[in-house]
Amino acid sequence: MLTDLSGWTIAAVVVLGVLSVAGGIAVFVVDSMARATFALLASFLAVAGVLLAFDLVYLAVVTALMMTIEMAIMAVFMIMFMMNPAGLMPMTMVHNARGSALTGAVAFVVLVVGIWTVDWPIGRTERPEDSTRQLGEAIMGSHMLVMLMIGIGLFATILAGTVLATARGRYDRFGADLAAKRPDDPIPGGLPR
Amino acid sequence: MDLSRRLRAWALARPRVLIVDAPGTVERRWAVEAELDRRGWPLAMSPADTDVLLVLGTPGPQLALAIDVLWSQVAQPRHRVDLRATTDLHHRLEETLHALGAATPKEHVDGALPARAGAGHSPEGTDDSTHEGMEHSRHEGMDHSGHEGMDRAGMAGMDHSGHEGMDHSRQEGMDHTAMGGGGHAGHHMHHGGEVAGLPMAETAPDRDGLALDVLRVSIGPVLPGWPTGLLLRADLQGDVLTGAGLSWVDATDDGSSPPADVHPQRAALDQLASLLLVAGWPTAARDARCARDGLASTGQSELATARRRAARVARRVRRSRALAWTVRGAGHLPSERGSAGDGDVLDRVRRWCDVALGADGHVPASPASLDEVAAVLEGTELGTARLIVASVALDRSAANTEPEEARA
Amino acid sequence: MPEAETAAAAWGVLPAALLVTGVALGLGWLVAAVDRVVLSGGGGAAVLEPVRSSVRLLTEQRRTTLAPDRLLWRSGIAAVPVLAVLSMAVVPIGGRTLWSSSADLVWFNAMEALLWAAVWLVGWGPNAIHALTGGYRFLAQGLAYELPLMFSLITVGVGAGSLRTADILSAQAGLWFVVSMPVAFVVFLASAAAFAFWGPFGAPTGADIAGGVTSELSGVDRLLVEAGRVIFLGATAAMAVALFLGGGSGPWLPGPVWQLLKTVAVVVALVWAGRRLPVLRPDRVVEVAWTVLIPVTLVQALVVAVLLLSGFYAV
Amino acid sequence: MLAVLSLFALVGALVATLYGASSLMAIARRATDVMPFESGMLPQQHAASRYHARWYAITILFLAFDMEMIFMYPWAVVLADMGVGAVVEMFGFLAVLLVGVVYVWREGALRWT
Repeated sequence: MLTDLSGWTIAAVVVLGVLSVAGGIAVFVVDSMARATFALLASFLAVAGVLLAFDLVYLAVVTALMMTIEMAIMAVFMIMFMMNPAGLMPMTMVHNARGSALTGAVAFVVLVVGIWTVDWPIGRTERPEDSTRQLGEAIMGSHMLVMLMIGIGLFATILAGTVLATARGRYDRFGADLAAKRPDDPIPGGLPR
Repeated sequence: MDLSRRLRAWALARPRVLIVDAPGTVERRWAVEAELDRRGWPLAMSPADTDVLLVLGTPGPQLALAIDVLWSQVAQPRHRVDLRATTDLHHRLEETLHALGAATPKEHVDGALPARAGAGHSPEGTDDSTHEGMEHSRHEGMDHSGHEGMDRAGMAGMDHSGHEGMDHSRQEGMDHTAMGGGGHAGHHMHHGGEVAGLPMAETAPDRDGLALDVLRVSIGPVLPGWPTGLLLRADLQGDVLTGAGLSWVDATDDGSSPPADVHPQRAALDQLASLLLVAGWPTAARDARCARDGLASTGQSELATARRRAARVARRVRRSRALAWTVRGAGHLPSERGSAGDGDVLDRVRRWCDVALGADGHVPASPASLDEVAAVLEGTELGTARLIVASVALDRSAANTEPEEARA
Repeated sequence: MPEAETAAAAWGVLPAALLVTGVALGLGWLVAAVDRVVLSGGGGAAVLEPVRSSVRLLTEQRRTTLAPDRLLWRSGIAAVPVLAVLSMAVVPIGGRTLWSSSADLVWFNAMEALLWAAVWLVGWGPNAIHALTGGYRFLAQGLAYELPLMFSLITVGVGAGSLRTADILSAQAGLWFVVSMPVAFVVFLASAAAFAFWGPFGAPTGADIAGGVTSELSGVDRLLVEAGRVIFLGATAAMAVALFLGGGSGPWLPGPVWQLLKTVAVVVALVWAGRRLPVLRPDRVVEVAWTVLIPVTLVQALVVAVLLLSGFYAV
Repeated sequence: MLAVLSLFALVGALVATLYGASSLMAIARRATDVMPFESGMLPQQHAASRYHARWYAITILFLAFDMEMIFMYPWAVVLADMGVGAVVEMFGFLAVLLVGVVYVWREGALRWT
């Protein structure tokens, strides 16, 4: 399995793997919400780098793309709602250090034992010429049902998230009978309604 | 050595200028802006963007403090010009270029550049006149300000930064700030103390049901496209202003002098220029400035050109759908005073355009009162607030235009 | 097969990377010069001004503020130009891209998406209210432009049946994509202005917040951010030429010359049109982006998909 | 892969060179230590606080919509082979999400609070 890969790739994977773990640790070491968020992003970007080293370009790039946007949005919420966003006051990112350390150690041991004892299947198929195309074929073909389910799930997320997040709804904007011509909003938008 | 000096002189041939116009220097500012536009020297947005700090007229004590704070925030190479008259403008600007190009770090640190004839301040502001100005400021600030704490903080910072002190003694300066602020802002103290000399923001409920941090901020007295000397103190919840209060710095209530009698068309174009700058339309702002400057000329053909130019920019702004879309609905002022200042930002922009067109005998919209404007700013987002302030005519009719001379 | 056609393969890795960097700087200079000419109202001498400003910023002292988040601030500043140049890796130069993969368009998209983090960090770092507001404005603007931009890129991918720049170029041998996807073309260029926070989408650096994210930057820090902006604009103009205007195709003249001419034309048109508009404030843009732009770009994608299935694009 | 890596190294070196050039050419090598710009006044509090973003409701819609991009890029590649079925499926999927957008719009969540 490893023999398919060049020495450079293995070196890159090792370095990036260490970086991603270091980023993950940094999340809990730094005492600023902004730094914690972007340490996590650094970790994800290192993972994207690992994928790139394996020549899974689409997955790598899409990981970087999605995670950057999501971490930027997460930073907004972290800084909005958590205390001490800039880490100007001393604080700690961890609670219940002993219990979590124990849990973490156990999980680590279980996973490591699992990784080294499971009889992993050996890839028999040829590496595809174009992994993006292969992914598309999978999504539009055999895994279409999954995608449709995700679509419904995302729709439910949009609705539920909006209901939970907003303090005002259409009755606040257009009146109890929804008869107002122009909505009553604190900040007007780009459209008349 | 010589090469690097020449390189710097070349690089600084079009320095960015931050203009601070003391009250009563409107026409002087126009003359200066005309000259800067002619030379292609851009206007700076902030001290970080500044090479030349150009002070027009004689600032009052509080404005002088603000200028000193700004000056301490400008990175080297930098040069400060105090312009009391525009007669030798060309000469002074050439001198500025020379000073900027000749500046070396050593000279800057030592403040050893010789003070030039006619200049109140050396480029580093370390000569005696500057010191005196600062001592003077301290007294005035203490006597006349409703915000002694902050003014003292400003002054305390300046005691150091006037001598490049920000480099080595920020900590000390900040301790002063904290002490100065303690008197009027004692309620900060319970909030977990201070970090690096500044308190953290406090928490307050918001109109959308969240209780997040609110930040005490000052908008003004010196910002691009902002009436110099106007000070907006407010709480920012995110970028939404609450508890806004407007005042003029150096305002005194010893009688009112009428605003200088300026060309209404030029005044309207000036108002448009600053509004367009705030609205992020630099090309239109440039055209408005250009027309405004042209209207000062005496030659018939230049005047006709300037009129055409004014008409063109006014029509362009008036018809712009993008501008209408982006400013519409903001800043409805109550209309109890009849026709003058009511309507939203867009209505006021269009009235300025009408005056700029010069077609009818419109007088510029009569000035709005500060309290009225402050009430409209309540709950607006920062960008909208800037547009609202830029769209109304504010003058210091209740304030003395030349406080120092009046008191002297 | 297209792997052999990359610039790296044709000219060697290092020369090709050097060329791409050089072209990126050239494009940045082009955008800055045209912008300066438009802003100052003419005058050919303005073309030297970007060089002058760069030297001035190099000789200027840097600043740091009270209690900044120095690490994040400096990372954001350095990331802006680095991302801009990296996005050039999939922009064809003389018909060849530096790197070719099965997801070139996504690469371009990802480099731009990383700006979300970089620009926000530049605003967050200095612990200053104007910069902070600018950083948040950029994210708000991102919520508006990101999806229309993605849809316009996907529309191109649908038309070519590939996300590879080289395939997209060859798919336009018959007809330029701009003919069948004008909406995607306009949205792509408008998004360029949005992610380079320039012109009508310049709210993150607006004059109303004293320059926003750049309000605390001086010296080389400011130079890097400004350079990143103009390189991104230039790279997007060059990419627009490749994606919609047939790249180097054209009669009589050799391909690279055509490509250069088209890129210059796109840059001039973009800057000229952008500077004719005031800043469109994010709070207004967001609503229109979701209720108008996204449906319109989706209809554009649908039209292209139907055209593809009806054999309009001779793949 | 190697090409991208070398481009990254090159532009990284360029940035480093610019910083080096700046420290050689700049009139003062050390950065000046200033108070944050607050239009002439000294700041009264640390600006880096719990910033109240006014558009947080939109982010939820955005993230949900953004997820679907993961599918749409590969979809574009295989569309020609898959035929009409793929178009119907993808745009059906998008139509569901657009219904969500309409709902959010009517609730006023596309406007800032």
